[in-house]
Amino acid sequence: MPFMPPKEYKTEAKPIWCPGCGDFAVLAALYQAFSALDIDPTKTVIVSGIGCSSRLPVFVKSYGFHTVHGRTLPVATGIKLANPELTVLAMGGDGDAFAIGGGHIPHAARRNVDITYIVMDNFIYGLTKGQTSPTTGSQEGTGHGFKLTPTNPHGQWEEPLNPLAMLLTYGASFVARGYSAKPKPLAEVYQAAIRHKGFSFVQVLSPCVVFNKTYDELDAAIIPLEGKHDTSDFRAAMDLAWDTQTEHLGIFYQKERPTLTDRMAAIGTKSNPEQRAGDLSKLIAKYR
Amino acid sequence: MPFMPPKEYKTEAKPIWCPGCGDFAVLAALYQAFSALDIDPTKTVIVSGIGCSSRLPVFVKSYGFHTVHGRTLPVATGIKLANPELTVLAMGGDGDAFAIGGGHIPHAARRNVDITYIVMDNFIYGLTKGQTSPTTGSQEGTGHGFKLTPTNPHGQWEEPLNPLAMLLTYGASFVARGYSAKPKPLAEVYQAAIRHKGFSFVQVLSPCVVFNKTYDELDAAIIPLEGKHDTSDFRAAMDLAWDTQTEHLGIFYQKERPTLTDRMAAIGTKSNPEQRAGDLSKLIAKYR
Amino acid sequence: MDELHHIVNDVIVRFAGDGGEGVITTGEFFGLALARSGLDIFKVTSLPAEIKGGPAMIQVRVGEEPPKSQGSFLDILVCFNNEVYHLNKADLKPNGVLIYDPDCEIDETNADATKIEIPLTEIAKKEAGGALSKNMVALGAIGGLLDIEAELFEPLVHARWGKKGEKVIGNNLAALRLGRDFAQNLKHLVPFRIQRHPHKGAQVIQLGGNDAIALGSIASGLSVFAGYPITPASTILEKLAVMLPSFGGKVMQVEDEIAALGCVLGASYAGYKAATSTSGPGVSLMVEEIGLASMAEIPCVIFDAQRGGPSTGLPTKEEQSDLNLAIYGGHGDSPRIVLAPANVRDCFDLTIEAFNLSEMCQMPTLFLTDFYLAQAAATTPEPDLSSYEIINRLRPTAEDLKDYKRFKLTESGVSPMAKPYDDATFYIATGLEHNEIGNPDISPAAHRKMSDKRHQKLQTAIDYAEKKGTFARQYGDPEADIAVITWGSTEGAMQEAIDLAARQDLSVAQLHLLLLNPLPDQTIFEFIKNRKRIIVAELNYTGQLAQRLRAALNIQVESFTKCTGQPFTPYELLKQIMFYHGWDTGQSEPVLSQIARVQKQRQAPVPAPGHEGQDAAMAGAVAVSRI
Amino acid sequence: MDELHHIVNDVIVRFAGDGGEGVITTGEFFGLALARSGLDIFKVTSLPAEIKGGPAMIQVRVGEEPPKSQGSFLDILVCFNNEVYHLNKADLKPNGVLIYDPDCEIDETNADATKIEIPLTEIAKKEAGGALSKNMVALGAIGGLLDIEAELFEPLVHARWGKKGEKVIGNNLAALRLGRDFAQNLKHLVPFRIQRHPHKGAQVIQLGGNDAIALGSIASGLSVFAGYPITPASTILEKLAVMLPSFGGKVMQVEDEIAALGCVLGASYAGYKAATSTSGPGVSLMVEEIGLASMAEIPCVIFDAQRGGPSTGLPTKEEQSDLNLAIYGGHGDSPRIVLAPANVRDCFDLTIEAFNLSEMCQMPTLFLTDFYLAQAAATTPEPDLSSYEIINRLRPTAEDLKDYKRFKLTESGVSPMAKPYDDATFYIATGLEHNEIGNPDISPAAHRKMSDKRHQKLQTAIDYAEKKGTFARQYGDPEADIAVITWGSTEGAMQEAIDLAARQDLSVAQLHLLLLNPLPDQTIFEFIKNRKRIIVAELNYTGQLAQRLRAALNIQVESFTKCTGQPFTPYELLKQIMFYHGWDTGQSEPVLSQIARVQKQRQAPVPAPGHEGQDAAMAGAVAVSRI
Ligand SMILES: Cc1ncc(C[n+]2csc(CCOP(=O)(O)OP(=O)(O)O)c2C)c(N)n1
Ligand SMILES: Cc1ncc(C[n+]2csc(CCOP(=O)(O)OP(=O)(O)O)c2C)c(N)n1
Ligand code: SF4
Ligand code: SF4
Ligand SMILES: [Mg+2]
Ligand SMILES: [Mg+2]
Repeated sequence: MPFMPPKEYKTEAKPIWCPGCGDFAVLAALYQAFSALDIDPTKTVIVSGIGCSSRLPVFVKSYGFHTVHGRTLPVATGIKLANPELTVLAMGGDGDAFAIGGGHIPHAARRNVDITYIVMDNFIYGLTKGQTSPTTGSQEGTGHGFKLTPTNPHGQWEEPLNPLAMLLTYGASFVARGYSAKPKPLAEVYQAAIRHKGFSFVQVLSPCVVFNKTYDELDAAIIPLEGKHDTSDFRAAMDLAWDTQTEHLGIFYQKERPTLTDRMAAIGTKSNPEQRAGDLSKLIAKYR
Repeated sequence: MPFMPPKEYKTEAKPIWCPGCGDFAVLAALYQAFSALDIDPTKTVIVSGIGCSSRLPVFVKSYGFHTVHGRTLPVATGIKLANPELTVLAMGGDGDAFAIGGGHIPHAARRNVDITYIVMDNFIYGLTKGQTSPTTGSQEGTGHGFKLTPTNPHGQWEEPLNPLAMLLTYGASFVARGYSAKPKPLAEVYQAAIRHKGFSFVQVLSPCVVFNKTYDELDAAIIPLEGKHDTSDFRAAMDLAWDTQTEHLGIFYQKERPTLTDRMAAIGTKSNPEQRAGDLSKLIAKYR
Repeated sequence: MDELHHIVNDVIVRFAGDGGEGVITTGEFFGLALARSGLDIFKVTSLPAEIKGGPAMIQVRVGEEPPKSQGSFLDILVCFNNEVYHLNKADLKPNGVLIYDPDCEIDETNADATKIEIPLTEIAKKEAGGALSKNMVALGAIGGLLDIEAELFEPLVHARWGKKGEKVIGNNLAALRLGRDFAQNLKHLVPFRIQRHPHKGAQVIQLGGNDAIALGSIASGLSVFAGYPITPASTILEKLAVMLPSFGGKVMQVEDEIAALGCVLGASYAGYKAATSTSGPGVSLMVEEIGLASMAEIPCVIFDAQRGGPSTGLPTKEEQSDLNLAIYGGHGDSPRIVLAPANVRDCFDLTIEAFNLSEMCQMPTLFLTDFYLAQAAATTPEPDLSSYEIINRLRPTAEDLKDYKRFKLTESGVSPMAKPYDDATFYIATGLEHNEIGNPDISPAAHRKMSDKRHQKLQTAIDYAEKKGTFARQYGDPEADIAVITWGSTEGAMQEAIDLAARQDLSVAQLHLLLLNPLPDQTIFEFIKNRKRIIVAELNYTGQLAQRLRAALNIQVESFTKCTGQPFTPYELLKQIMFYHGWDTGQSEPVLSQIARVQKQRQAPVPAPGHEGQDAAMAGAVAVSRI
Repeated sequence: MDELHHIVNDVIVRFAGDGGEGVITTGEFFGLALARSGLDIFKVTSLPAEIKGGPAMIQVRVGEEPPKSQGSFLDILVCFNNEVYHLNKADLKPNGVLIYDPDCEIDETNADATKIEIPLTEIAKKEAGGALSKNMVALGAIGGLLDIEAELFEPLVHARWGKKGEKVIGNNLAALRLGRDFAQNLKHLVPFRIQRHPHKGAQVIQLGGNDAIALGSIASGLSVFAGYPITPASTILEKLAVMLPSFGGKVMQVEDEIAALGCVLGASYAGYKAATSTSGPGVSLMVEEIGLASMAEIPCVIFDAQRGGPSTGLPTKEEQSDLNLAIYGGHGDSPRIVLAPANVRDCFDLTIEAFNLSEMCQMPTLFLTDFYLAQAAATTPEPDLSSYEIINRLRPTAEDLKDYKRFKLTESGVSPMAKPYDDATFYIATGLEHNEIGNPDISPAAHRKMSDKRHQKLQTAIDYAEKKGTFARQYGDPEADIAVITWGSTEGAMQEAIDLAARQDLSVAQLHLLLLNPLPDQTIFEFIKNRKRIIVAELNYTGQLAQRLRAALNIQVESFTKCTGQPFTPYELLKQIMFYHGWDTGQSEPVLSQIARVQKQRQAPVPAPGHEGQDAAMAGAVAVSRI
């Protein structure tokens, strides 16, 4: 494929998002990153779940799989497993990721499957109209955009989860945060994440302007990490993740270790040599 | 109910476990703790999933619910939600907890639902005959009892999860570790866990002598925390959890914060006063 | 009231506009005003794909008798802008009334219509504080055109915007008045007025399907409700989240549908009535736990607000296609109760029966409502709460507790269920096959006896239903050769079609089933006796109820289905009835898929735009995608 | 060979002992030796609840023709200890041969049997290095008693324990010899010898059902296999984990069944053949994703090794009760292929067809094997790999790629599926209703046309199956008035019953279906023509196939079921055939649950101990609980 400028990654489908939705910027930054990395749409797959954010693949020129709610990571893992040559991205919302899909994240991370997982965190369920998400702020002030939602009209009773601390704990080999209102650094984080060999996780703060408008709050809380932080220092990354007053932006942690593909490739040599030829008749003959 | 000595908590059902299985000690320690806490079998429910370990409720005099694989926590949460007066325990294996059930743990923890969750970790799937579990040791030496399993006959490709670090990250308000070969401190940890108001998590190292015999390895790795550690220090607890060379035994972290029950009780006051009377006719009349 | 006009008794009015134009409020106020004046109304709405903006519509049918369905064609269409005009124009009756903003470019589709142009936007902008008041201008105008008293509308403005301050109220009241004033000079153009009469005896309320389910659950004694949001079920969870706590109940949004049913089973095991709500994708995820509830004999109610499937499907479209899943979803033979309401009132009454049957039979109950009912609202007499029977599960007696056997074999299949804390005993519930005590037992005899026990409870349910007599309803000519069987929200459209057919001397008998599993077999056998043709009409592709009737009763029935994401209209069912009576109604050849062919199934054709094509046009108006 | 004895051609031998006594090895060696000597064998095993110890048994049926089932009663029973004697004694033919350790307290159940006491433990302990060799003493003894050449057994000892060193081999060889020596003096007591003949032409292999599935998958070109352990499916995953990597494939145990099917769908979307294996509970969890596969038209194969249900149920027991779930599991109408093998050979051949149909129709395929097949092993001719047709999915041509439409409407319903990386295009797959391109489209026309497309592919599958002619098998008297329809592992027992009935001049026709959805309707209609009675015999409670036949074909059939966790025995099916022919076979009154009654269903009674009660006793022997 010849080089494609960012806007050429746009499809004809018009985003259904509300004017002002953070996801527009998330998408635009992705076009930027794709163009910068010279991504070939015919060799790339974007997998998503269900949610406003999960509509994203429909708007990008590339193979796409808009799966069911919460199953983004297993499907993306299967694609990469089948063909490690493909560039595989997984995308979705905070509900898709941390509520219904939360059981799959630890395993994708510890497997170090070489995909890029971008979670568009708006601290709310957008598509279903404003219900509580696992990152909705609590009464006690933890997290962002505390509000009484249609499903918690009298109060919140759960502490929000800390996505970055979780991903670090699970063993993700690349952990970063971006913000839709800062599209340039966001596109850069994407590039690093896609380039990273292994499981990369990017939390993008991407406000829902209809059900949980958090721009002001976030604008006040962000601090870019830029250079101040050693991305190989796990403990420091953890401390930054636990600094819940501040939304540090940038790469928290990055470490190369064998990917699932690497390890799978390695076992070829361990299998029984007489089977290695792949001769099924010989294998069957063993059952005589 | 009058005071019951430990052995009176035994039911007629004979455990199906193999001779030497760690779960016998887990059970015995539970009888001890129940007796010490004067637990009333008619006011207690033990919930479990599926696995060798999950058979445990069948052997304890108390209400019990042997659910399906991985659903221990939602069911236990529902029981406590319905009747906060009940003492509720949830029990299961490492597969039940961290593989199929892994998606429920963050939410039970951040909700701080007042139940005690005991995971009998043998680093393997016992009941289905020795397959890899999320805590099975890796080739690289992380975790315990690295082995080639029937489902990973050529090699492991996943780093084991760190249960204690995970639970701390999720916001569990009580996090501890015990060992089946040390039944006395185990029974004490149980007592503290059951007494704790909020979500308490106990990882019990409980070797499977048939498929992953790790007694020697564990005996060499354990160090009791006893007094040396401030259980209110979250960061210190994290450091201990990340010390993967050592299996520290005892209470890592404990902090009181409002439980789900507390928060639910609090909203009573927030609901619309004219509804509070619970008069359905009045409510219906609003639809005129 | 003007004596020059026909007085009509059944009027269908649709308001079409953009989400942002407040068009839904116009329709809501219109319906509410007429309902409070003593008429019955039936209201359907359709929201846009976009969160903000995008074409929306609300349709209000008004009559002296409760309307049976949304109807077929419109008497009055009110269009706020040109885009929605083109999306909706084909649904207006040829001689209907078209009310529109000058923005609309009216074409010959509505050549014969009475056309009334009203500068909605202009009036609002110029004299009522801005374009936002457009919807009240429209309301005032239609009030004026139909001679509906202004006093019916004004209190609604106060009630809605009372907290927003004087200015907002003032603007909206002005808009109402200005619209009315403008319409005064044009009202002679509208050839009819709506029949009005003093308030009926019983107090009437106006309920949405999901409101009714929430209220019915409270009436049943619901204690714990756990759910996960999904269209079109979310509002059941949301309404209960607001209301249940004041009745001492607990409502929790949990991490997914598996957790939701898990919580419900836990709460029910603990002795409290518990329920969840979801739509098809959620039910699919609950299947394993439904089997557990069936095996461990734990009561629970699962509200399934069906939408178009399979998979994510058509989240904001109508379909009755979860029946197979509700009945058969689960490995092994796992009996459960399946109910389906036909209308908003059923959503209240049948919800109570859902809890009753579940508690009585200690079995999961699936309650199949649908998108249509979830978004519809209708007037209904205020329920007399004292008239409902509430059934609670069987608890052990002191005698039982002496040698307590949770799964004691009994004639009805039902055994006493102990309540932790309150009943001084204990037992184990398990998904493994078990003995009477509850301990695991996988011997042949245990499996056979316990399977019998679990299935025997279905007979207990049938006995209750047949005795009560409210789980099946008949309509039309009891002696007719041609008989139709319906379920769910199709009932009303079929009843209307039968009434229309009767005017042409075409007779049809209808059996409408509310209990779908187990089937009230005696009623069905009685009904189908001596018929020439028995047709099951339903909104799915494969004819799921037709298949179920054949399967369970070993009888032969025909299937007629529609699978376009739209409800049946009385008109298309009438055409089908005419066809069964041998008339050539120009029906297009049904598409014959394998299953369809083998079933000799007949499908409604994809509606084409034009006056028979209400669906196609509605589809445009309602091309939404909330999931 | 001794000329004084009958030469028999069909012998059933059961070895019963404790798990720790190595009894399974005895049976395995016995079967392997006779198979290698040119006989056909059929083997079933039953393992204990406990991981270590507990009663186990292995049953080997040997004949010149491949045995069709495990049979009804035992010719020879070998008991290692008293406990297992009592669990198994009732299954021996009255005049059978009982071989036992002196530990056993033989009672009058076996009064007429030939009783041969052999001090297995004593010999092993005293002269063969310890009790561990007991199983080889037994093997030597039975070899001696039946005049089977010692040379057939010895190589097995070397093969199994070669790596354990001289001592172990020596002990085991000694045990073999000592058992044989002891038996020499008693062999006149055994009144028969097994017919033996030189090796057949074709090379024969001995396969387990799960081995066959693994090998068939490799033959089909499987690339990615993801699974989660569960009894009795785990060994499919485990065997592939060992074997597939050397064929360039990837196998992964994942976190749960939802992840497993998710991975499979991803891999298949990427253009590679992919599959998973599980049992009922896992299928229940996969239901939502099965719907996604159906909607997004993604090929995949799901092996379901059925076990007793519902819920955790009877994890180590036989049942055919996931048919409903396989066909109907999913919200909305989501077409899929359902296949079921009848025997070990089918597990290979039909696995290839499972991939073929899935790839051809771009649809999920569910393959319903069962506990019985999963643990059974049998001899079968070595497959000629070149004789199998392997079908791959349709890919876009260069022409197609010019204006690529993933979901192009075609006559067969099948459209070309692009492969990422290899095909220079892109498209979106979605669970939402969509247009031909793949973009979301929930208009009535889109839903109708795409529903037609998806269901049309079922007809494509039927056409293939009817043309191939291997998806249904007939047996018995084609002209018989009485016809039975079977599926799954019930085929062989029914065939044997038909043979037995024929000896009494009772004729029966059998149709065995391997393709259960869509149904090969022409074959079925042809088969049922002019029958007086059509009975569907199956191992579940509600008669799932009977119901499906009625539902899909609008025909009437009777149902005969057994739901005890045990397979049918030829003998009990024979009794049922006699009953259909008007004989009074002393059948106990079938239990009439509601569904059973409405279906006029007949259930096999719970077997009582005694000579008709093989099941009850096996149940004892196999009261296991691996889940
Ligand atoms: C199994 C299932 N459950 C529920 C839903 C309904 N649903 C669609 S999107 C969504 C959550 C959306 O929130 P999030 O993932 O944060 O995405 P956002 O819309 O905020 O971008 C839910 C609950 C569904 N489609 N499928
Ligand atoms: C849905 C489902 N999937 C799989 C299984 C099979 N299964 C039973 S127990 C188990 C894992 C057991 O491991 P663990 O939870 O660690 O318990 P242990 O036996 O080691 O104590 C599995 C996979 C099941 N019963 N249900
Ligand atoms: S609802 Fe919120 S998240 Fe969804 S498109 Fe609108 S602004 Fe974005
Ligand atoms: S298999 Fe392992 S975990 Fe299971 S009972 Fe035996 S020793 Fe314990
Ligand atoms: Mg969100
Ligand atoms: Mg384990």
